[in-house]
Amino acid sequence: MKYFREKRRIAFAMISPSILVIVAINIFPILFAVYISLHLWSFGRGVPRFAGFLNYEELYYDGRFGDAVLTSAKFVFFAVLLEFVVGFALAFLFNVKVRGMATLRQIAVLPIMVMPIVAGLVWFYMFNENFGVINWLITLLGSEKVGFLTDLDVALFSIVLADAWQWTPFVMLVMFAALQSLPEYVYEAAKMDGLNAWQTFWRVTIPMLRPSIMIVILLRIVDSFKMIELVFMMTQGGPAGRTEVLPWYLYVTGFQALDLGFAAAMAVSMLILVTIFTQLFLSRVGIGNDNK
Amino acid sequence: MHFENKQSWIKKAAAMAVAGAVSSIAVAPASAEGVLNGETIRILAIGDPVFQVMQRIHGDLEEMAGGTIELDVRGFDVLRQQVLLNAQNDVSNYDLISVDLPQFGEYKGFLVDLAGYVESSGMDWQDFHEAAWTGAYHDQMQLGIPIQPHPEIFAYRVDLFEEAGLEPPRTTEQVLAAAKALHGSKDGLSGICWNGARGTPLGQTITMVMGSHGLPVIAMDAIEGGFDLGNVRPENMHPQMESDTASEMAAYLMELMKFSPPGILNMAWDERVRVFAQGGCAMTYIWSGRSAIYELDEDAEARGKVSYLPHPAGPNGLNVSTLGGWFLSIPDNLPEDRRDLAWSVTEWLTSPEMMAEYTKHGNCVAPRHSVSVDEEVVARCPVIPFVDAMATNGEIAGWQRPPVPEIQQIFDILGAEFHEALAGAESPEDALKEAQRQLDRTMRRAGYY
Amino acid sequence: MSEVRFSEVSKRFGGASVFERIDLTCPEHKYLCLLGPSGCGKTTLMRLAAGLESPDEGDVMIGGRRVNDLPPADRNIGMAFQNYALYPMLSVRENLTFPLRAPVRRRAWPESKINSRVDDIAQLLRIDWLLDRPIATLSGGQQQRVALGRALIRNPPVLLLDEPITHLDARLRYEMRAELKTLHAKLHTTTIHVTHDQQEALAVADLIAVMNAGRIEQVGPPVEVYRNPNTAFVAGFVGDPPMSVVRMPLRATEGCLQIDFGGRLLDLPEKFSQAFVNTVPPALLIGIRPSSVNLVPSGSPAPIPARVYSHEMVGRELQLMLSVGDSLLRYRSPDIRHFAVGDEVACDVNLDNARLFDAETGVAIII
Amino acid sequence: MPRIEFDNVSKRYAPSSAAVENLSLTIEDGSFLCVLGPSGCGKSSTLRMLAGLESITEGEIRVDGKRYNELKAQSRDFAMVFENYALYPHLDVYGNLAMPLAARKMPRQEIARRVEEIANTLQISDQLRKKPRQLSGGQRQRVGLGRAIIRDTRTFLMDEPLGHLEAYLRQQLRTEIRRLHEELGATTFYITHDQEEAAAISDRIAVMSEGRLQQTGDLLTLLDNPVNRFVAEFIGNLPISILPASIASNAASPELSVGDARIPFSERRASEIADSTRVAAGRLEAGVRPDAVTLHEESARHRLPLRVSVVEPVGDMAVIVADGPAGRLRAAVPSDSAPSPGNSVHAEFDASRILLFDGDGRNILRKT
Repeated sequence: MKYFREKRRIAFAMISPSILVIVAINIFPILFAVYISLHLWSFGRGVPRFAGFLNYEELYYDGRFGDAVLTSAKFVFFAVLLEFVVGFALAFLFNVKVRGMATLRQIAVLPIMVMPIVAGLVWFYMFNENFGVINWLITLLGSEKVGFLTDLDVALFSIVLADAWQWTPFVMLVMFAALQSLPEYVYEAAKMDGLNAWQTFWRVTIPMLRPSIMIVILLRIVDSFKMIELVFMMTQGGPAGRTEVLPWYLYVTGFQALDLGFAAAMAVSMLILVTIFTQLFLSRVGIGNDNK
Repeated sequence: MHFENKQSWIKKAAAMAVAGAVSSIAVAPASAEGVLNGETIRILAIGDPVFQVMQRIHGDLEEMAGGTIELDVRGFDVLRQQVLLNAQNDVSNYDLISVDLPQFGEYKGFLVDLAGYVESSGMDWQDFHEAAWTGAYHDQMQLGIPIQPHPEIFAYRVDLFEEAGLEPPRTTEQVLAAAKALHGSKDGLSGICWNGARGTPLGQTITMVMGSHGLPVIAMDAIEGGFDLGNVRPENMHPQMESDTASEMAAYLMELMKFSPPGILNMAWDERVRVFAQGGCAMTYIWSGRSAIYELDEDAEARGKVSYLPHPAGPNGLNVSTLGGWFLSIPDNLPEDRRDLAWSVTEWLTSPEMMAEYTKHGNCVAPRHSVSVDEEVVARCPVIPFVDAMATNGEIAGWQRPPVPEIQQIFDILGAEFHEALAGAESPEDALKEAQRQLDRTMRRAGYY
Repeated sequence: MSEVRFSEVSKRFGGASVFERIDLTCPEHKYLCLLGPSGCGKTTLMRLAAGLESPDEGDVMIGGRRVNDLPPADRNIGMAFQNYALYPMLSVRENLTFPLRAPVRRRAWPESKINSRVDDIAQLLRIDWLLDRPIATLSGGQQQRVALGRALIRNPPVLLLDEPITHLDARLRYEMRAELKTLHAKLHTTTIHVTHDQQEALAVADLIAVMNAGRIEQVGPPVEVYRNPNTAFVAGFVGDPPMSVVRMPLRATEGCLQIDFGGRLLDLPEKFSQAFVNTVPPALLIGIRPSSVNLVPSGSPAPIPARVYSHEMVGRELQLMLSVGDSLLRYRSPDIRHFAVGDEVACDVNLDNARLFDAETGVAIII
Repeated sequence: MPRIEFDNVSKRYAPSSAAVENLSLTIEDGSFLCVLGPSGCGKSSTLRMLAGLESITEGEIRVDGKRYNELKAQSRDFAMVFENYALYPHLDVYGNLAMPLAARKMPRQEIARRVEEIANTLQISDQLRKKPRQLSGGQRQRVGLGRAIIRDTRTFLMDEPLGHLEAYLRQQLRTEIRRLHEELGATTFYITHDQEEAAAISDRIAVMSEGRLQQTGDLLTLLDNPVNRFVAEFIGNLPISILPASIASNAASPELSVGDARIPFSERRASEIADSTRVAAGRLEAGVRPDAVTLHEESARHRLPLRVSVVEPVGDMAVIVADGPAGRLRAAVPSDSAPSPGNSVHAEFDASRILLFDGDGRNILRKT
């Protein structure tokens, strides 16, 4: 017993640095953000002045914040929807055993390797009305130029498209791996049970992919909620704030205006929103429903 | 100037990595004859042309200086944060920092007064453009030496104007008339380019155009020929976005929209210059240094066909261009024993010879009269004598962008709110009113009144 | 001294108890089989001896010494795993020498000693011709020999085998179990062998400990366990085929107990009657050997009516399961004739060799 | 019930190597055929070709005379039981059982009724809401069986369904499978590597090795009259002992020598051998099953002297493993009379049950 107790003690001693690191890296900044959010503090000038919930109060009445939350929600919804539908379809396409598919697949995942900021730059120029290749093609076809980044109704979708360009391959990759890991025997069983292709898809493939689907959607939701690079490079929140997602507003407030207290309040609210949303998502949809 | 363009942002990231690697392995050159005499100087710099040139010729520069030059180049926002953080250190990490003209108001508490050095070293301060030199003069202190100050001026295509029989536009009215005449007169030609992108770009446009209509965005004290930027007090902080001047400015910008190229709502910094360079617009607002983009590019359509003016004036305004750009300053937490060296390097980097040197590498800025008459420099950068003339004529000033700590917030709010108006999502009146409200709130939060 | 003793040991995982206060001893130099169905706790018990698990209560003793606090490496035991657990990229020789090359053993095992030891073990297990082959190229039986070799190489006084031959095919199983027994006869290493195959246990063990649901049902030599099962579970689990353990209604008539076989009443043998002198048990479990069941011509006097529940060929024999009342009786037919499921037959049961078990506890009623 | 024919069927995954070669085999309607062979013998490929999960390289598979080669698996109307159960991991037992019916769009209530019925038959009624991974191996395979029998399929394909189960569960479940077969009367094609299981469960056994069908017959035929040494060694609960042998060409009384034993042959058997031209091939081996051996303390000319190495008391009988210069012999004797290890014994063979193999492993005494 002493040996095992010793073993446990050593194990604890071994992991305690990591626990400390986790606390330091994960917990402390969050607590610090909460602390700052309760203060009026303009970076670099004087000490923070305690302000209670003033920042949150102002946030509540700040129309721009509400708009940013809504814009973020729209962006997340459309981006994840597009990425998932296309990525899922591509995963199936690439799962077909045809020569050259592996190479094609490798090419298809290249966008993931691109730094988001570079992706933003690339798409900024692609969508540009004066130099952009897409508008050049459109005029070549005899149509009017499209204000991809300046039209009030289009700009957000342009960013969605750029995000989808970058992250659809990720969805594809995860779904492809999940598809590959589905056991062959279940499909044989399905054949012997007489399921047709459609039934196999809906009754076997989808339910078995469910955990992967949930994880990839969750990852994409959380990740696209934090997206800032594309807005930074492509629109800076314009036109007329139609692409001002929450992280961008936060960046402008915290890093350009240096109004740290207000930015921290925003960050904390964002964290709470994301946490509530993911918890809701997990509890409602659930990753595995085995524990019913 | 300042908020660097998007492309250079990427280049800079790479350059920074390289520079970091280089400086970490750099050893002091054997020859110790130059200004550094074998020592190391540390500079916190902005990713704007003059410092990018320094990065490019880093090896030569070190050889000339006879020592090690650690050049940390940062983006605008990061630079500002580092400067502010560094100011809180007991001992500064940097010998020299680069300061943007409107930042002196925010930084003046922790910069060394250089007046004594100027005096003792016999620097010919009158050789500098007056607006540039006095832009760093706050509370009777000389807080920085100009290294790359340049104004946002007005460029127009002489050939197109002559063809259409138009006069050079000295007023906004003339601008609009010319824009209307030229817009669409050729395939792909728009009237005028300017910074219309949301946020800081548009925010700067508003402050400067409002300036050329005769009023700064906050209630500064009027003095002879302008406003007193060296003495901004709390009661000066009231925003003036509900003034008649602001309405005139707004009306002008709304009009400009009609004669602007597609994508103007997302156009900023270099992009407008490049559209102008390739013949996409007949006129443009431009930071003078950026004229290098077409003047040094043999393929640019606009090359050699451009003439320059100060900002066209509004109905009650002046022909005054806004000065911006960078200065070298010494943080006051730098130990005494390093200050002499920091000064020597400042003197060297801002010397006429070095200024001329920078123009060889694509930096068309020369805030010294002596350099502006150098024929080689003028041949490389036709804009320089124009700017020199404007400086001499008093057509350059810095008050349009008040040197207050909240200047960046002012840009953000103006640039975000008025974008709504430009995009047609809100009326200009409402946008101004909302901007006023937000600016007012910002100033109150800061505790000015 | 290499006796392995479990003294009042209990083990729980989470809240679930695997077993409580188990006592079991494997005497020095004996070959003990832990036999039981999956989940009965036999593997956990062996892992306690190995030191891979720690008991929640009680002591594990090896050679009279309490080893609870001793890490596995210091317990001086060899262990072979069910899945062999060999290093697939190494050769047979490297796998065998692996345990000797541990840093702590450097002093005890100089290079020269290692080589001669490997040769000895390889010869003993007849894998000397495989020494330089990579593991991946070996057959299952060969791999099992290597795994055994690795367990034996340090000449440990105690050997633990976790289902060592379960995964081999039938032929190899026969060969390896003879091999294990020969090896034990040569080395006399105290051995604990875990298996779920009662045939295997009967064939190789000196002692069998039958486990079920965390309890030790019976410990004894194979013949003893087979002939005199102490509990209903053992009776139904051990044997080829095992006894039929049936629950039949009891009838008490004039102080004499009778058992109702589908309507036919059979007297309880004389020797049991004294166990129930004053009481009539509510129910009994009766263990009946297949050899005690006979088919009789349908015209015989007082036959027990039965139905063929199943029939199969085992060895050269036909084995039937006869459905009598609610119970099933095994029957071995000396002649091979055709039966079909559901056929009606008549049978007779001889209760002289039957065993009785308490219906509640399953414990044998022994006179 | 369907009658299944394999007509000269071959399966090649690569041009050079055949998994199954020229297999011709008929499964009579309603019968239970077991294909038995070691792993890699091609039995699995055979079953999968029949199921439609693998293509057929050559030959034809017919069901009731109809060519099935091109028919999709879904259309073949076979039910299959897999070695690894192949249950749908995301569905509970009910869902798994219901799947074949749901695939046919059977009304919900009808499905519920059938599932309940099948669950009762297989004693898994109380497991219906559990996921496969919450079940033991035996329970899982009961579900696998239930899924196969829930629709009224007339052919069952079983791919080593008991392979992953423990010995006592195998015995339990094989009884169930056999009973189900007799109850439903469906044609059943069953593959296994376990000869005991094959013998217990099937009507007929087809032994395969290295892609070829070796012999088809009932257990006793395979035991007593195997075509070759492979079948002789593969079949039989206790392994057959193979010892080198020769025919003593003493004309007066024909004798078979096995080691030092000289075993007199009946005239009839001797003449069978004499007739056989195969003897000329030279090397001979005798195969003796453990139950055809008796052990004696006294020596005799026709007995083989051996030393007991291992005694395995497996119930009423004990298996004696004894070694001599000629090799290793296994004998099954009543455990009461079992010798002890180290004892000398003299083995006597039941001459009528000795098998003789020529140099190619063929059984030269095979009655045809």
